[in-house]
Amino acid sequence: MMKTMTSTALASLVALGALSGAAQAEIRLGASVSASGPAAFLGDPEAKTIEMMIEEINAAGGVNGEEIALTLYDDGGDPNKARTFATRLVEDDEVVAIIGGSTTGTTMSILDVAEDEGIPFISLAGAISIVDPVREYVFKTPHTDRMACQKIFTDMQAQGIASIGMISGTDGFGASMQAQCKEVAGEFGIEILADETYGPQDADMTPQLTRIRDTDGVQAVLNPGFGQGPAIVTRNVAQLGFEIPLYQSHGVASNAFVELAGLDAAEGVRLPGTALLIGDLLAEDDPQYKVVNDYIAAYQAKYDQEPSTFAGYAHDAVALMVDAITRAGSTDPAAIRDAIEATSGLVGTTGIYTFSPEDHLGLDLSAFRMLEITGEGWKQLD
Amino acid sequence: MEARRKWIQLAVLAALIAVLPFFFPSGYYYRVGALIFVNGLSVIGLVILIGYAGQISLGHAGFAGIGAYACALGPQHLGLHPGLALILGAVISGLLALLIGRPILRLKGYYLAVATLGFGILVSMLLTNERALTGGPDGISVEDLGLRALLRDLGWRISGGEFWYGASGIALLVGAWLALNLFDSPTGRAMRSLHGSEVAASTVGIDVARQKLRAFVISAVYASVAGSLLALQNGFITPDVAGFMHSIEMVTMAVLGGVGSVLGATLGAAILTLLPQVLTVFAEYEQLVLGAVMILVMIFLPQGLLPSIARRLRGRGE
Amino acid sequence: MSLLDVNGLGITFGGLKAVNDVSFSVQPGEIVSVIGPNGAGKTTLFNMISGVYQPGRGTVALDGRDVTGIAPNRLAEMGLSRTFQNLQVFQEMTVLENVLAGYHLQERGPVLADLLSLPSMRRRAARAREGARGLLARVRLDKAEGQEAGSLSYGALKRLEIARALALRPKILLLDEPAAGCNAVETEEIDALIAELAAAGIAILLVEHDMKMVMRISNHIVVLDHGEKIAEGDPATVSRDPGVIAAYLGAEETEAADADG
Amino acid sequence: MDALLQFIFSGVTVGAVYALVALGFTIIYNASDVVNFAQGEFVMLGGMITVFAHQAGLPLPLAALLAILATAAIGVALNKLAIEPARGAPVVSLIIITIGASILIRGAAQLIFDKQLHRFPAFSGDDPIRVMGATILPQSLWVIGGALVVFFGLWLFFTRTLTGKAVLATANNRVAAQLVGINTSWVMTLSFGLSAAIGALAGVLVTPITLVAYDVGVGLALKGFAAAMLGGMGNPKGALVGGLALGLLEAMTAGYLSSQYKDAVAFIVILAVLFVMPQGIFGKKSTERV
Repeated sequence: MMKTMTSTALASLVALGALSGAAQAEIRLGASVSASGPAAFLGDPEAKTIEMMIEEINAAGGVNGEEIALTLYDDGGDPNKARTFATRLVEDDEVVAIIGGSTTGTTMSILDVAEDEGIPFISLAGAISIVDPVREYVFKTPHTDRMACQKIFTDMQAQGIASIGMISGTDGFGASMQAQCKEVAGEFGIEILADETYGPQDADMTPQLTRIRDTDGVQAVLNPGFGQGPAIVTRNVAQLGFEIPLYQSHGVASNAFVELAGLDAAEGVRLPGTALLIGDLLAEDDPQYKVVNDYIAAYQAKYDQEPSTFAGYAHDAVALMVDAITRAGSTDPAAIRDAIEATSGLVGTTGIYTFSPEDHLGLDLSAFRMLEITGEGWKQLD
Repeated sequence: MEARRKWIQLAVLAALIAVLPFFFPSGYYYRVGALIFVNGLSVIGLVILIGYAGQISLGHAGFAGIGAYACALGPQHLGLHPGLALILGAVISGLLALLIGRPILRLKGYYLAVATLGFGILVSMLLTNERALTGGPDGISVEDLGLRALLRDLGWRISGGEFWYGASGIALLVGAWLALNLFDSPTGRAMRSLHGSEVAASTVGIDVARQKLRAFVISAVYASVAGSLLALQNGFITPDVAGFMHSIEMVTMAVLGGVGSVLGATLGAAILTLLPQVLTVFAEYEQLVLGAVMILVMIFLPQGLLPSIARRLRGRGE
Repeated sequence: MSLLDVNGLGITFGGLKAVNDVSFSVQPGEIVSVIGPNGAGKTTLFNMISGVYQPGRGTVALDGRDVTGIAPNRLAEMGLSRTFQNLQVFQEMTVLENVLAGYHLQERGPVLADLLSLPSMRRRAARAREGARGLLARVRLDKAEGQEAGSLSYGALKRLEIARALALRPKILLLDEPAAGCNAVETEEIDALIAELAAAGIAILLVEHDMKMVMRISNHIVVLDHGEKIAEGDPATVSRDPGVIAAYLGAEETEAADADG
Repeated sequence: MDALLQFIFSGVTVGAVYALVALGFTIIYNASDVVNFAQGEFVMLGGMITVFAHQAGLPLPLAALLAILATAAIGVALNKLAIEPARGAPVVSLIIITIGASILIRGAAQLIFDKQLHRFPAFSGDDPIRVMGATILPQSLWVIGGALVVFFGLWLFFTRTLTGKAVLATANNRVAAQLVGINTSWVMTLSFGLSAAIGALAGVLVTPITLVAYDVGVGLALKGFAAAMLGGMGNPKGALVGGLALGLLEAMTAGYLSSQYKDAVAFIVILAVLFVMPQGIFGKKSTERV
């Protein structure tokens, strides 16, 4: 029996060893995203983007004359696995920087390892707690949920809306944004009169929406969430014949959402999105015009589908990382970290990044564009 | 004879834990080892419940969740030392198992499966929804155990990976020792007899409900301690630890390795923990491979890997 | 006062009266057999007496105490022990462990002591082990003690069940077809064992198809047919009872003769 | 009042989805005492295959038919390759096998199809039907109707047809069934094919409402399983009542108590029912034979 145990264990270890260890003279970049599992919605396009961009960069001669060797793991959205992969990236693959963490949960797991080992880490998740308080080695590319709330509430304010009903998904994205929106609503003079939730796999939200409809004084509905939930909410809102506006979050800012909800139901929905969504609407002198449209074209050519907002976060993370490594002129993690922090005016698909020792997010509200779904496609409101 | 077998098994386990690090090319392997040990610990609890007493549970991750969040919340809200929080979590899990065990364990087969599943879902839902307390689906950070700092003060510098490899290795050994003690004890025999025939067990004076409950409580404590260790090691925890998929994963580990055997279950934990690490290159095919492995093992090695292999080797020897 | 008093016992399965209004009693040291054609309700009667089924009507008294419908494990504590017609052996445990399970009431202790393998537990277990080995020797299974019970032959399993039942040191022992599937030598051994136990003061309640054996060892016979008691008395009386012969004995005797031949 | 009616509409719609999944469990369970945890994957396959066949140019009804047939074939394959070879294995092994099958099918689906969400148009449009201030979508009626048709079909099958009785006999005592001339192997094949087909039909009907992706099976199987156990596993009546009860319970809780804990309330009720009725509402009491 002992023999069996030992040899099995050894065999697995040998297998492990064989898969690690890469060639030298190259820049080792690590990534761990949720390409499968419940967050595949986020991680799948992120993984595709990272792979595509590294390929492009290497084809163009690499960075500072060296190729980038990418090690990309799929953590399945499991924070426990994410931590293991982060450890593996740092200890075994000896990467100089990490991109990843599709969800807040996986990000928090990777972040610990990165901080401990002094490896710069650019996260792709939304929660504000990732960069507040600022951690030395941790940066992120997506706007925070709080910014999305602020953008939406600014628009509501402009529309004269003062009291709303919320219906949020109970997944990480929905719950986090729900909490943030409730925190900042007061600053915009907005009162949340109804606060409902739904499970990520629920099939019908009419009971919750009926409650919101029957709450006196509700002037608009806000639905933080991603995946199928918001599509079903949108359809249910249409079914119940709501006459007040529906606001969705940046979590569903994609053409796929319009398709899933059906244009009939989705028409008139407002949401904060990035330039990525409206590449064709951008003015040619828009600073993001080239970056956004080049990326969309490349992604579509390679994968035959449109990149999502989340894919854009990955795009920006890679762009930031490559820019920082170029400027650092070295593969020393600390130098790369310093270079990321010194980034100024880097144009991404999500916005224009300028980091500082106090700000590891580097975006402001201007990165968000308030959009409305119309029969002719997206319409920019501001 | 039984006693000798017990010590041989423990010696094998201890030797593996002690010797493997000499072959580790990097610190990452300590992390994988520690994960295997923590998973092994919770799976040994299931060996007692499923393998000894013959009762299924599809909700044991619920107890792991209680253990994990005890370590996150105890220090934060009660000012408890994380180590004490681990014990508190185990006590809560044990008491909860005692409370719900009696009605739940009256159910049989699939009805027991759905009831335990419901329990697990309730726990994970509570952890997900009580955001103000638990941090919600985004998770919550866990205070450091402080033991490593203590060791450092004593002049023993040891990396986090090494520390947790050792700590969870010791926990696994203790867990295995207790489970093997139980196996060859009056209580263990009583549990195993109701696996064979509940009616016969009761006619020899065994209080069937009581023995099931004992197995349930003990396995709950195992899961809870394992959950605590995971939380302390990761320094961060999300409600996933209590989720349905984690429950399923635990049962799969136990059944795959051999649910009647402590070493087998540990092997199962090792294989399922290693699988995603080995398959990273073929990550796309991971689910495909995992599903196929589960089916094939159950068809061709129905007792689980280790007992089936052992039986075959013994059969050849005779 | 008898050791076991069965009074008006009955049970209904889906409208069918499986057992109806059966009464009899068993004294210490007495061997009482329950006979009747297949489906007469003998095993159901056993199941009600031993607490496996809840009786629909009637009472069971043990040592003068009403124990109707009490759980089997409580009955075991009161000195009632049984074997099964369809073997109920703990297949995945060793032969020795099967008998040790019968020692449960004597070897059980605090669960913590068991988990920690404290000396107190080891002492309890060692005593039980010694007794169990003695019992295994008595049913000639001592050589097989380390084997998994599932690997034994049918006859050996029957004996194993008896050894397990004896481990409880019962006041009354219910044996459900102990000789079924056994060869002539084994039957005789079981025969002798039963007589020995009765001589030691244990009451025996027996269901058995081997009529020669029943007639030879029983002090008292209860005859069931279609769930009802149709006769009772000593072997001589019962074997002469025309109702019994009509309902049962005629058919059974040829069977028994065949088995003997 | 119109709120209550809206909650009922929602509950019945969702309940019918659960009932359709739960009904899929009953046939396999009746034939083999196996609860097939891959049942949710059949629903997923029904939806996904229809989506992709429709995208490839097949008209919707043809695509749906193809999906149902293909899924039935996969069900039969599952039986032949994974269940038959493990005959006689204990409950926990069978649970692991069917869970393994569900993981395998999911893994294959994400490779063959994709990881995106999909939907195809509702059969009779999206114009809500108004009843006393409440609304219901035509597709909901399709789902409810589907659940009722499958229920009556199964009920007739098990009580009125020889094959149905053969299925029940096989579950009851396989050897005895073989002795009276029932081809138990054929019964098993049939059961898996039918169960898979019902699952796929469910997928076709619910996709316009719930959307479909490679991983929707787990959640559906979980709820369908809970519904079937609530009603009493193996009984079509139990599946229908259990499914509708679960759906209504969730809708009422979301409507009147807290949407956050609607799933919790559902599971608490299931636990409470099982404590009182350990075999579910319509489950048969079994007496252990010794």
